[in-house]
Amino acid sequence: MSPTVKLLQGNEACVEGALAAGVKFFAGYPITPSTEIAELLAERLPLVGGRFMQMEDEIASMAAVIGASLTGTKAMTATSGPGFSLKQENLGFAIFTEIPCVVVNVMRGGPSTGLPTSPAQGDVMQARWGTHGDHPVIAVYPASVPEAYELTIKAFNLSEKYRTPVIMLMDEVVGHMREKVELPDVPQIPIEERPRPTVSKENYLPYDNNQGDVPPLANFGDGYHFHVTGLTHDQTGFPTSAPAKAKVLYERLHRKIENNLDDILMWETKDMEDAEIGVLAYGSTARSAARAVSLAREQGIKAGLMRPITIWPFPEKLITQYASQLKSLVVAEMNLGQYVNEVERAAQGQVPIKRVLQANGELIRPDTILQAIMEVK
Amino acid sequence: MSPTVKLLQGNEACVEGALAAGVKFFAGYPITPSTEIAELLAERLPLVGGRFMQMEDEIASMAAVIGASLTGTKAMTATSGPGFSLKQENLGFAIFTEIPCVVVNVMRGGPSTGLPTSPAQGDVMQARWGTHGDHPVIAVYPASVPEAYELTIKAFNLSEKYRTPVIMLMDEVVGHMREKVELPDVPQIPIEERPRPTVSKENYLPYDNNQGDVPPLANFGDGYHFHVTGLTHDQTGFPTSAPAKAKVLYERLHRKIENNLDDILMWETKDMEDAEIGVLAYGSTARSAARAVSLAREQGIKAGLMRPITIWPFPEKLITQYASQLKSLVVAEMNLGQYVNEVERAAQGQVPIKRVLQANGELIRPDTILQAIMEVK
Amino acid sequence: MVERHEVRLSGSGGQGMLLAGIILAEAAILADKNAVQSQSYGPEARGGASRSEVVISNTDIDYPKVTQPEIFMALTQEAYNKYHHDLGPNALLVVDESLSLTDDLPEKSRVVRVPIIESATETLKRPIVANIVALGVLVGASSIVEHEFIEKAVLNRVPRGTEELNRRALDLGFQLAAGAVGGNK
Amino acid sequence: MVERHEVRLSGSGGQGMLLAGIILAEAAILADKNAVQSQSYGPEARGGASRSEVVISNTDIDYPKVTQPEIFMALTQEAYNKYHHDLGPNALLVVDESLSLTDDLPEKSRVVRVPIIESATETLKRPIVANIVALGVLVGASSIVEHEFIEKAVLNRVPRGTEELNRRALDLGFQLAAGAVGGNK
Amino acid sequence: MGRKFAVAINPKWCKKCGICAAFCPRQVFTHKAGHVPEITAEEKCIGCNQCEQRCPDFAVTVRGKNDESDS
Amino acid sequence: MGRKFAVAINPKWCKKCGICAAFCPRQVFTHKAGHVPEITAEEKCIGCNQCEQRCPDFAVTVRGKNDESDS
Amino acid sequence: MMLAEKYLRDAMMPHMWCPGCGHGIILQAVIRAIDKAGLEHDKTVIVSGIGCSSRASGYMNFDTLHTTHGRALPFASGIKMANPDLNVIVLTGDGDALAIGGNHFIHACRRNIDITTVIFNNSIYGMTSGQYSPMTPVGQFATTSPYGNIDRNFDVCELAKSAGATYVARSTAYHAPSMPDLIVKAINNKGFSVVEAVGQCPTYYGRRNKLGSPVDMLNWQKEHAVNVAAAAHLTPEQLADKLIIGELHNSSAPEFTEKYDQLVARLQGRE
Amino acid sequence: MMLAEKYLRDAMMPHMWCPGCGHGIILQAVIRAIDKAGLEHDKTVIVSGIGCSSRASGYMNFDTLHTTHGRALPFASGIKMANPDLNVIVLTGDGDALAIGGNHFIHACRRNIDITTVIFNNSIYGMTSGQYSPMTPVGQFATTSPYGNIDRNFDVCELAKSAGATYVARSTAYHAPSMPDLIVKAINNKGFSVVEAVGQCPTYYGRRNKLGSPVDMLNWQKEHAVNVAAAAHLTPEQLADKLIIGELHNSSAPEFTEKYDQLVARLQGRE
Ligand SMILES: Cc1ncc(C[n+]2csc(CCOP(=O)(O)OP(=O)(O)O)c2C)c(N)n1
Ligand SMILES: Cc1ncc(C[n+]2csc(CCOP(=O)(O)OP(=O)(O)O)c2C)c(N)n1
Ligand code: SF4
Ligand code: SF4
Ligand code: SF4
Ligand code: SF4
Ligand code: SF4
Ligand code: SF4
Ligand SMILES: [Mg+2]
Ligand SMILES: [Mg+2]
Repeated sequence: MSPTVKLLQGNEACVEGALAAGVKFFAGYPITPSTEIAELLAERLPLVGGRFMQMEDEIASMAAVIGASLTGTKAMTATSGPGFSLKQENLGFAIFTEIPCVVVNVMRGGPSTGLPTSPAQGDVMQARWGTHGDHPVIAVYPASVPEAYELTIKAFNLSEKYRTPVIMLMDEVVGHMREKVELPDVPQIPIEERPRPTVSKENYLPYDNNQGDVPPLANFGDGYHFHVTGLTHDQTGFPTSAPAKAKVLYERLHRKIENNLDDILMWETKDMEDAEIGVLAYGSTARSAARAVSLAREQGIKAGLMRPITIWPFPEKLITQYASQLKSLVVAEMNLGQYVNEVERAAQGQVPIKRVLQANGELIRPDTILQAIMEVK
Repeated sequence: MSPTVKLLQGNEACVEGALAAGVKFFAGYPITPSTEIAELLAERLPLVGGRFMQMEDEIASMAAVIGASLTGTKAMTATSGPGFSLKQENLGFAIFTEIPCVVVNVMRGGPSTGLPTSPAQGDVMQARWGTHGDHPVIAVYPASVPEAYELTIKAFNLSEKYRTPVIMLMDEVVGHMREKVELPDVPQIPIEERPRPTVSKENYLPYDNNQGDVPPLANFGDGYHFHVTGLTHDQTGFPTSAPAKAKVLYERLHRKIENNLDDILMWETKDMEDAEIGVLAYGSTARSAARAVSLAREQGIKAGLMRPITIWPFPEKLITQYASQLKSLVVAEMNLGQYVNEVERAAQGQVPIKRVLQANGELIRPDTILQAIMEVK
Repeated sequence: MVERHEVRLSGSGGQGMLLAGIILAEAAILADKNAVQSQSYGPEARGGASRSEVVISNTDIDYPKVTQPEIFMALTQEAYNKYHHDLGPNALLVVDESLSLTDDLPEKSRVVRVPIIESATETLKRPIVANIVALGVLVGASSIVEHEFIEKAVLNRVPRGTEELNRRALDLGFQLAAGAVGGNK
Repeated sequence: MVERHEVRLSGSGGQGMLLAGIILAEAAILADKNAVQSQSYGPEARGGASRSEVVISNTDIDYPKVTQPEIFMALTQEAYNKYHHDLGPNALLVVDESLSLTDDLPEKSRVVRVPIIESATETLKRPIVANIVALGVLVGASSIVEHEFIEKAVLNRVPRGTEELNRRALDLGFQLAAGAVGGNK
Repeated sequence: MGRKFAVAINPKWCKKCGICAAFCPRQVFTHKAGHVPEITAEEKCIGCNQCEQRCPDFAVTVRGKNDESDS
Repeated sequence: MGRKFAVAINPKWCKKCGICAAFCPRQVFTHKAGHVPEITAEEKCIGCNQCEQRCPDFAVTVRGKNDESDS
Repeated sequence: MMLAEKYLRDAMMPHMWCPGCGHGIILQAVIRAIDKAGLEHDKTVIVSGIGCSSRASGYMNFDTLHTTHGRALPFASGIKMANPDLNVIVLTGDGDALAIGGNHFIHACRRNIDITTVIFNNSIYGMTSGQYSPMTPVGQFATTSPYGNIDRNFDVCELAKSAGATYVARSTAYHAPSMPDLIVKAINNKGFSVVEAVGQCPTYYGRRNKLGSPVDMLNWQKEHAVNVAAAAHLTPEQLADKLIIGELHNSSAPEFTEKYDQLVARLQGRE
Repeated sequence: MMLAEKYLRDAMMPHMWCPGCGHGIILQAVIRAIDKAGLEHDKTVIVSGIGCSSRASGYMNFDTLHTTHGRALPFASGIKMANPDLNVIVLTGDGDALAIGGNHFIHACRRNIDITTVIFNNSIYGMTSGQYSPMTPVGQFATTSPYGNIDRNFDVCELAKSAGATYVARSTAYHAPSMPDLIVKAINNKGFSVVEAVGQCPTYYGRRNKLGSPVDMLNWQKEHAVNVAAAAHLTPEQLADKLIIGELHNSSAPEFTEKYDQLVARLQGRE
């Protein structure tokens, strides 16, 4: 085996991606099926001069990651459903204060303790709406082990570039399965760094509106003496409750994502050129869907696959682009109906939507999706 | 003033409603703008032989409420955004284990600490999707102080009847404003109790599928010796990871809500009979909308108000019923776009949707909504 | 016809404006009207100026906030400065005589500027009831509710044993209002 | 043409089935194929029977799970009982000779029933390498990957100093496979 | 009193850890790794109950032989 | 040495709590409830700094009169 | 075990714990203690969190509640507060009680609410396959301390005492024969009681740290345990690697639900 | 205050605290201590949670982080761990540190991570208008203890010590003149240090409990404080309603980030 080709678990590939992106800090609390990420980073980080911290819980882990990032360190955490629920408050803090970091959620069956070792896609809406208050979110979702590697790098990049936490959702299938990954010695994806101040220390404003929608972020310890608060703040970083100033902040936070959709959104399609039946799926389910599409094509049915990779912000364009062309759109997910609602919204009644929903701890099988295709063909 | 007419805050009315519904246990952790609920119950509960517990945090509060409910006691907690985020994991536990209780979230500006004393409607999607995993949810939302009283009673009723936590969202406007409330000596809404077992103790199954979609719930301490777990369980209450059994549970949980929409859903309309322009709003925003509708009518515009009272499950019917009749549907909410997405989905492209969104810590003014009506008229 | 009245009461943190607003709203309810009272919370409410607002109407009240007060009361200069900007036309201003007014008041506003605090301190020897004196002035000058209802509302709310003092404070307010030359501006 | 092979390896918790699956997948990769390995987690994986599954293909693998294994290996009766139900047609079964088979096997399945555990224990005096012996049998009987790749994969994974032992274990497996009368059922 | 004891192992629950055998002061059990211990010297049992109390699997029972109430 | 001290209150920050006055060992301040204390006996000040250190509002400053470095 | 029929759920047995796991031994001690203490079966509620140890509740034929990770105590507090007639016993792990659950632990101690907590301390997160816990000694290996643990551990008994627990004891799985008596005293204490039951996780902790078989691990407990009375005569150096077992703290203070009852009585009498 | 110019953010002053609030006094002591200890200005980070006290960070002209309620310590731990060259000081309230934040507190103690924590203890949740806190003594009134508090309070110094903090001290706002020295020692301690600074909330705690003016409350502190040296000669009865002030615990143990540094050095050297 060439030194750069390895058989890795999705969780392991995520670690390799994080290291390639330059992660130097991990804080976490063990939880199945994400634990391998913590375990492997406990081993690897000190070797590269990074630091691993096992915290007392997930709340503390998220907090420590934000603190670490404020020193200019690339930082991440990993968890699963119950821990993801606990991280929500501090995740909102990071979004609101615009601190880059990566949060991995390897999904298992929920709610509550649920099915700890089984795959699910039940936290997809939570990734968007889990924390209180208005906020935008970036979330990416790999469907394979090599993609887990790449997307982890991209997650760090997006996080740095847009000064925002980026969520990487995986499902247990992707997190735990082993697959061939090519690990280049030098990552082929250019590594991004957060914008850093160019003004003098006296003139530095951590939320400066005049520096574009993503204001530069100084490091704690570099002499800028700036303030970071989870209260609504103005461009100085200090709290304000003036409606006009609040509005400026909220709108910029949304704008920095919404105005950059072309850069942020990733998706993949297969056989969509002439498709009459679209199958939309993400993560491991998309692999079943891909199989189902192939099987359908074998039977002469013009099916095609639409796979969002960036799942939030929602890729409206992916839907609107094909909605009118399709006779029917099958949405398959390992839950009882989450992402499909967004698809339905975006489709605006232009195409009937068929739901293939399953929440029983098993990856949806290709034949289940094929059957749905047959029903709507 | 007749003894039963009082000027009360929304938070106070909520307490009166809870007491009328028979609440005997409250556990909470102070947070603005919900604190009055805790404070008043600290005073009132011991007077009626109930118990008040101030916990170390919101996680513990939610836990204690579930524990108390398992003894057969009507129990509730109250919080605001940051605390609501923290309660999510245990809220999911209560949903999954089907333990009745009422969770009040008096919304303030978020995310994070945000605008602690200003109104917002930013947790509306979180109420639906805040906890990980698949789960249904019931959430109600009053627009006035008298309604806060009534809906608290109804929230307890729904909770008992369907063995599920019920969320009552309020916004700071409703929570803090004082308004006239009539408090009958005996509540006029019949008080419901959870279904209790009728079978022998030996034959009792806490999640018995053969007892309808809402299986009876015994009290801890009554000799039934049953098990409650947040792991996926079968009808015995013991954990299972068998896909077939998991499916049974997940589907019943959804079914018990979805099959009873007629009983669960509440909404109010005003001037909708001949309306060409619908204005959909909930909570205090609906009061601004009502004013805007009146002002529009004064100008001869056929506007009408659609106000969801049960906001989750989503009242699709309210939308579909009017979608075709309307020229335009204005959705107003104190956030940057949450509920409007669901409205858009339900409308299926049948009616153009105009968004009146505002997240700056101020109640949307009637003229802002009126202006939107004028734009689409 | 819908009659909707918007009232704003303001003063310093400790002056009991919140209670005054509540009493006014309760008086309206006693008079079989509807009323919504709201107030400022948060950092704004800690120390410094504070305000309490009441909407009174003979029908249901939809929008519950005060946007253009037609009655504005201010007991301190700070409160006046902070909260007088959005008065409605024909506004009635009830202010302590210690205040100096600005010249940005709406056309045709009516000002009742009387020694509220001094009366409470000197005449009643109890500065703490300045808010009730002020209520008396406000109701006396505006007739927004009848005398009997505001009196009943005051007596319902005040601590037992202080009824007489508060009745006197209210009456004093009515007298001040009656005596005031409520000149149009 | 797409050639997709589904393999399931099962045994008791401590028998190293997970490692065997990984080695098999790595051998496939060395042979320039694609491979996906997955395994059972959770209570199922603690004690009792455990399984490791590998999909091997000469093109991209979409659906990553094994649904109808065409090669099934079982080292314990419990594992056999638990995991033999969904075998594909023409399945190859590689089982330890201590097992008794049931009669619900698919038509035309081929059974290689050899003394895997005994050979490891008696011949090699190291029961711990039973999984490598078993791999040898499996690859020998199925030719799913070439000998050189499985050998290289084994040597890449095993602890330093145990290469020789493991090479012998693998060879022993090949011998057992060669000697077995892999009769159709 | 010359009381005698009946020592029993529930093979369905026993996980073969050997703890009962290791700490029995009278070598009542014979344990071969990977097997349910055998009760090979019941007559030596003094009823100290250590085997039962240390069995992680609730698999050991020690009863007085004339103890009818529990049988 | 006969050192003298300059005591000053920043009226923009002072919240009129009277703490500085209450604990001054030399009655340097005169405090009327609701007012910024007045410095009425600066000459008695011994520079103990208690007023400054107990002022919750960072409003009191005590300096040695010949202390140029800080002025 | 004869009490098994009465107190275990036959259908759930054999339990999921690995061969030689200390949790089963400790659970047996708990059951013996419940029986000895004569707790009314129907009025006894068992609450646990999440972890191998916390699976104990599912095996016990009582009203049982298997909560979320770390939260057993506040669930239990709600039960006890809503119905003070119930005997509430919390079974928890070192991770469950002291990592994620540490705050609830010290607050339950502080309130002195009448709950008995048995901590199944195996010095590791067993359920998630062997990460170090806040009870893993420095230097030990775990999947997240591959180079030896540098994170110091709590002395949970000291912590409980200083936080306000009124009964605190420690025992080990090896000392199973005497453990029930300590638990009985914990149950009888009107207030918050803690019993730290040191056990073994042969699968993860034992294997990683080369501690041998379950029998070896029990022998380690035997050799390192010193009774509290004996410990009084030893120097700190002599006690350095020792586990002090026995009753470590026993005091009395008003119990939380009783105080609340008194409040209710006072208020209702006053009316 | 002359150090104000150097260390306070002029634009944020006057601060939001009520007249006579102890928080300002304690903040001044913190600033004096930072100056006395000679901490490098640019290398010092202030972290706080949420509460009146936690607003302190916003007034201080350093890199400052105002986090979520109760979580200052894990945020601070991330900062310290990611960049051990920084001096990290946490300013927190009795509620922030010990109610919602209690778990992070004991774990930071346990790890002995080099952070100095000053707890502004006013025995109440001030920010939310006066509910009792885990530091409110029994019998006291608060909005959520309208009949007198029955929930016992922590002795946070005892708790910190038993959880592993290596430096623990207590002072009061009245003792502002000597408080900076204790904080300097806390800062200089290489490990986790706790200073409990007892202050006053005249607005809620004082008013509800009829404790008089801020001056009266400071006098209460003066009268109830006993120096640790003097306390050694008093009986428990004599100490019953007393606050023991001064340095209560000072020990040494390996510091967390140093140990991690050593680990990194060892591993990188080995390669
Ligand atoms: C919120 C949350 N975080 C993490 C987990 C994963 N988890 C389950 S059990 C456990 C640790 C259990 O350790 P302990 O309490 O010591 O029990 P043991 O398994 O060792 O008996 C963890 C981290 C979880 N279930 N929920
Ligand atoms: C998660 C969460 N819960 C509750 C609150 C509300 N809250 C803000 S500050 C505070 C208590 C502060 O008390 P303390 O730390 O003692 O500070 P003080 O105001 O007394 O100085 C509470 C409960 C919050 N902001 N976030
Ligand atoms: S102690 Fe119990 S489980 Fe272990 S060998 Fe003996 S009987 Fe079997
Ligand atoms: S009771 Fe005692 S002597 Fe008898 S078998 Fe058990 S351990 Fe041995
Ligand atoms: S102590 Fe400070 S704030 Fe108080 S009166 Fe004196 S100068 Fe003013
Ligand atoms: S320095 Fe001392 S003596 Fe001088 S004014 Fe201040 S407190 Fe009084
Ligand atoms: S993993 Fe460890 S703690 Fe869990 S059951 Fe196995 S031996 Fe016991
Ligand atoms: S409320 Fe209390 S703690 Fe908060 S600033 Fe005012 S006096 Fe200080
Ligand atoms: Mg453990
Ligand atoms: Mg406080």
